[in-house]
Amino acid sequence: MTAPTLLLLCVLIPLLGGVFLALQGKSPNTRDTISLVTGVALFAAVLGLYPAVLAGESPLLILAEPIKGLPISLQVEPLGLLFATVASGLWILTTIYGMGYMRGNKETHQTRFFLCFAISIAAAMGIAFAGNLFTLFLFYEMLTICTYPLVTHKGNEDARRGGRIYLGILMFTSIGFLLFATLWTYNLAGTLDFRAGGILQDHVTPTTALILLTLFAFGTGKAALMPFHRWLPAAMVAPTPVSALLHAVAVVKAGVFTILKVTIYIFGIDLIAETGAGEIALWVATFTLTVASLVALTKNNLKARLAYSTIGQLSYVVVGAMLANAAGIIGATMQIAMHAMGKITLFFCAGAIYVATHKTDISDMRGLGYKMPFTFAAFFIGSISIIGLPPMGGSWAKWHLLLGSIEATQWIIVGALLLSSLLNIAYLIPVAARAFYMTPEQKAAPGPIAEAPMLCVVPLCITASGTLLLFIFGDALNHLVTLIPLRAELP
Amino acid sequence: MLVATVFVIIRLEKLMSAVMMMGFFSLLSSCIFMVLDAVDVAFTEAAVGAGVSTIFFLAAIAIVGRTSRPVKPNKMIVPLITCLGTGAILIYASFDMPRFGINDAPIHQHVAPRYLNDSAGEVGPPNVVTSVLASYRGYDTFGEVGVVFTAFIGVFLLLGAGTRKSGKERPAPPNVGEGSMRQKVVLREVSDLVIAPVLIFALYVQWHGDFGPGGGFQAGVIFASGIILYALIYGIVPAQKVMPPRKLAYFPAIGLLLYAGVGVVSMFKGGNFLNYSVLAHDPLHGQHYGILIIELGVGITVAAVMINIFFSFSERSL
Amino acid sequence: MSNQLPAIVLLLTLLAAPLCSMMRNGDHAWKLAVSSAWLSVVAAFALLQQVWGGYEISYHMGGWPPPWGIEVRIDELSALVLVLVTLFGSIVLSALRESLRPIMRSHRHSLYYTTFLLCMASLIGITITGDAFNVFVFLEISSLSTYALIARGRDRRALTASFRYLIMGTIGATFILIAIGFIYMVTGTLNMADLAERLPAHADNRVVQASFAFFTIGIALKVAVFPLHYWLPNSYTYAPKATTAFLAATATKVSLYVMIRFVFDVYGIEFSFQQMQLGLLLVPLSIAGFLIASLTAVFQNDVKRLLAWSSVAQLSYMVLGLGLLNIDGLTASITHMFNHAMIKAGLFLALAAMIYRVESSKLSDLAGIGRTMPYTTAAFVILGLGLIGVPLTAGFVSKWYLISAALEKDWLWLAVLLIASSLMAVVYIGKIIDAAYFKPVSASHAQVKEVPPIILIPCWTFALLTIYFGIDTRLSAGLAGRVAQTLLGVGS
Amino acid sequence: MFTGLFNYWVVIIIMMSGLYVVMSSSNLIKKIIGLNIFQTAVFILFISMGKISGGTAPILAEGITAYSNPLPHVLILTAIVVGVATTALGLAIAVRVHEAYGSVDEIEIAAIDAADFDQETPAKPAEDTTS
Repeated sequence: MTAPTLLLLCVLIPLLGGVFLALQGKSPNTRDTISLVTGVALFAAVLGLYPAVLAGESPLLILAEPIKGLPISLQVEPLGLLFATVASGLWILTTIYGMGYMRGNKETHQTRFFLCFAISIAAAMGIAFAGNLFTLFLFYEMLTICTYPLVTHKGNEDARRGGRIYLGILMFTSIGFLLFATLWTYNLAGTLDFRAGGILQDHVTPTTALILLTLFAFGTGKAALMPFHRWLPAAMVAPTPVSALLHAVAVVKAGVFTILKVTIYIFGIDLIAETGAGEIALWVATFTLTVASLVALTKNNLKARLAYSTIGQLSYVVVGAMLANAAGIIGATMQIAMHAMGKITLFFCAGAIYVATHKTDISDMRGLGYKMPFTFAAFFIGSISIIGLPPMGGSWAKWHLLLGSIEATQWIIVGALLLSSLLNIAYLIPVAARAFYMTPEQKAAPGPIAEAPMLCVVPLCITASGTLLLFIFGDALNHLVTLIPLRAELP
Repeated sequence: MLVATVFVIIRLEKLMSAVMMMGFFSLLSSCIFMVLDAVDVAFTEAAVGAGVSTIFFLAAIAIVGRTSRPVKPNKMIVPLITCLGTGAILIYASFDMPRFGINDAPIHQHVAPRYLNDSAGEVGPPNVVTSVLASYRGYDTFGEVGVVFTAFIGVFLLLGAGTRKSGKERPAPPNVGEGSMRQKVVLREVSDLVIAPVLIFALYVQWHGDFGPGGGFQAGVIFASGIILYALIYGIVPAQKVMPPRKLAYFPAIGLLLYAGVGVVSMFKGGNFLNYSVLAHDPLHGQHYGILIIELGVGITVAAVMINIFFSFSERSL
Repeated sequence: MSNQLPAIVLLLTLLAAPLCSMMRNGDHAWKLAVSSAWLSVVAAFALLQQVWGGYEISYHMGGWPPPWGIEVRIDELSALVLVLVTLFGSIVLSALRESLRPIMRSHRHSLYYTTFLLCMASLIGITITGDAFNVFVFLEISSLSTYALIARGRDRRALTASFRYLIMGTIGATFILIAIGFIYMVTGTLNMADLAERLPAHADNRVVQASFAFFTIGIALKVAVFPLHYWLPNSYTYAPKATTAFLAATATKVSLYVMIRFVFDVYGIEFSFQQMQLGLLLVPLSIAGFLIASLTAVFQNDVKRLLAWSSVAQLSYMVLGLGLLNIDGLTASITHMFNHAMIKAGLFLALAAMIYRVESSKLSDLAGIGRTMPYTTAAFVILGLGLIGVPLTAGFVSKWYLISAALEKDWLWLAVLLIASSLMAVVYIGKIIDAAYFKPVSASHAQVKEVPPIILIPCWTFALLTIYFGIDTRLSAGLAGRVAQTLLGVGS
Repeated sequence: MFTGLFNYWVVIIIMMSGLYVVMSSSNLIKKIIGLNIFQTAVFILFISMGKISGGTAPILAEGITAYSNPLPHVLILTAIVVGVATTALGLAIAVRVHEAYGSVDEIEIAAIDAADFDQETPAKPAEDTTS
């Protein structure tokens, strides 16, 4: 199969899967099988693109051209491929986990749930392989809209309120800022294609560049920069697999991915470095990562704590992008993958705990570690990866980010990164640690092991070991990341 | 004199008198048209403005009551400013207008000469207005019949006619038509004498349109006036016996279709829509037939529409 | 026969109208009306195909060559408007029968279809004519039929709305008549192409200037350019439901088309924009228009009225596009003319379907309708997204061009305002969606059922078209772009 | 020098008076009367331009060389018809308004509508009294 066909398949497979799902809604087993098969097929298709990319090619596929000079096109490049790999790979696990979770909780409307899920993945693939900013924007909006029913899945008053905030902020930022910035870019550069070295060179003054990049940063509401981060905690009303989707697989990753794409292929890191266009976004991100970590400390609800943790971790990516040097970009790109793997583990654990015990508050989890040893062990591993300690994958990302900020001689940021890591330890480690300390009465009567269903536990074990593997094979990842063409002269 | 009439209308609170004055105003303007050599227009204005439309007004006033309230001074300001502004633009423009009556104004140079010089040879009728109306700009006239037809459908849709069930249940308010005139025997006698000639005159106007002022349009209005006069004097019911509303309702459509039919036939004969030249063996005859038929169509539609509308109004006031 | 198409496209509906009026049976009349309307769609597409690529057709009515006779002239722009009127009109007409039932007794239906057909025919007539006075004649047919259509609304306020429209419309039409008389006075011709040739020589003539002023005011009344939009909200709100869909789709759009024709072709850009500075008038007014109208729409509690106000805002976008006077702006204007016609017709039709069951268009009464009438509401949502301008819908394409046009002028503030207005659209559409899906169904409407397919299919047709024209824009934006270049005299 | 324009000015005055009646009067019927006057004035304007001094009506006959321009006549014939059509429809609507509201005065109607709105009663449908 040629690369362009594979590209098309990447978007089509989840959509087709979704259609079959919808048709087979009556029988849960068939439906789940289809989900799984779709997931695997998609993953295979994504992997099929590797040879081309490793050979330095970037196949292009034009789907339609609604506006002259602005085709809807798909194109592969290393960064997108990485994102697609992460998303499609984790989708398989999320599907398995979702089956366990949804069945375990006897949720309603499961068909609608999996259908929207499939469409979300299709949108994520579209974002990953978007050939220009316009296409990216299209899929970005599509993702917003099709995740909305997922967020409000429960259908109660809380869910609706959360959903309203979710949709409100994402729509507002994307139309108000992102679309505007996109249009402006098009107006300045005459194109929106993603090109190595950027397209804005020679078209902008430093001030314009500064405003524009700031608009992009805030416009990508999915990247949850403060003060547009409120949707993430609000969306915590969703079922846990959805949270995994939001935090790890697709949504927030799509946000930071967009920012990375914009910095690398629209502005070009040289332009940002020369004009200092990233200043505002850089400081906002730094602020966000510190404050979000602090807020996370105060949260007792596990999912809320994880949500604020995500906000903080996303800002690492933004910081990396705005540093505008090779190390920063590498760090940021790795952070996407590493954080995805780490955070999904944590969410799987949170969900598993909920399924098994219906507990959501950290303070209630004392002693649970003995009942659910696998879950909490995985949680511990995930935490370490998020914090960025060896021997977990997360450390590579943090390492490169530190290098990047040192290279950019941004000492304050170096300090903020270190401080934030300390804070990460402070809010993540106690969760796992506390679970292994029993209250006196629990000690008196140790219960039997009572894990969540297998379908829940197995995926989280896989992802936990994944973080470990990412550390070991960090070099391969590094190789892929260095293939990202940062400057025009590179192929 | 026109101006004076208009100012009177502005001040009048009695709608009835306002309408009468308006009829008078129309009559005056038709005299002006006559002076300005626009005999056809004068004819039409007299029949429409002073005749039919006054009758419509009277019929409507019979239903809605006769007085209007005076305009409050504070409500005058905005319209006044608007009017003065618009008037100022017009006056401003008037300085560059060709002087009244001069014969080298642009409009006499470009399109019109052909009508005056060639129409006799191309179309036929000595009345150039008829040639232009029915042939050169026959499409406009087709549209115009469309307007009349639309008005008819609109009034019909809103007021309805042809069935008088609801009318009978209501007590009859004093109305302009029957009550006031039925007693006046003299008037009735005179009208008896008038109506037949009016109808005949209408037919004359219909066929004479080629040569003198007149044509389907004027004929239709005059014919309708005759019937309406009859209705005013003898009441609606006998009038409707002469002209059964149910059947009458078909006629506007028939007239329009007749007109369009000519056009369609000419299309089938290989010409463009409304190209009468292809209708007969030589163009001039074709034009002649075409104009005759479409004028008939116009006449039928206009007469039927006017009568229909009048019936609709008067049934409401029964 | 294909060389007779310009006459045929008009005659199909214009002849069906009197035939319809002669039918006593409403159902038969409907069948006749629908079939003739769809045939005219075919004719319109055939014409579009003939002019595709920038050709022009000139058809001489009565066989008289212009400027003596009346010319029918079709180029790409008029063909597009023709497709707009016939296609959208026919779709609405197809849904009309069901939605008429509650309003009037059945034997009156044939009259209603007649009026509808007349309105459609006259709009076609306006679109294709190449004669200035002929525009006035057909404009009057369309106005009269529109007044009648509106006045048939259920609410008695429909009558006052219609009357108000009649007065304003007639003043507007008379102004246009004065304008036509003035240019005739100066040039001695009524043919539009001929006028276009002769007018530049008289650019300094005050009569031409006054004529332009009268024309602008007159047509602005018809287009409902702010602040002359006064008649529109009430008319749209109280007109019979499906009628609103038709009027919103076509009437104002055709008026806008006339405006484009005259301003760009007859008077010429140089005269209109450089000498008369039309841009200075249109731009601020339309900006004020879309801001105020969008804001007003946000605070409406009646969906029909909300959509009517939104129409005012959207019309302002189109006028703004004209006023900006660059290719993107004009492209946006024409594209949006087409797209908005489609979207608004669909929205009003979907709303009509809801009213058909719920018998109210108040937000509070539509609560939970997403559950009781899922298919209608889904179509409504798609169209609503189109109205906002969400990507992959038609609305996005036109907004894209409009904002590009603003940026091309380096008017950043305008782009910001446009986006702000779009956000207001998010709010007002969001309000409806919120009520439809997230408010509990009130007890009195719990038994509401989905509408019959004959209404549902037209709604979905519009919804799918909205998506289709969001992706394949050769017909809308592609054509509009070419037309814009021609009108502005840039390139070929 | 203005003698040639006097005619136009008179027409303009009449026109504006008509327009004034339309805009200022609150009575629907009177509005239509105003509209009629306004339109008639426009007609006179059109016909005035077609006039040639010394010309005659455009009916071809032997021995006459100067005719007035027939085109404005044709246009105005059409316009008169349009005018009467509008009048008829306007009156029909006014009649329906009267039936629905019991008044044809704009101010009174506005008051009635406002009262409806205040009481939050659903506005009454305009009864279709014709069968």
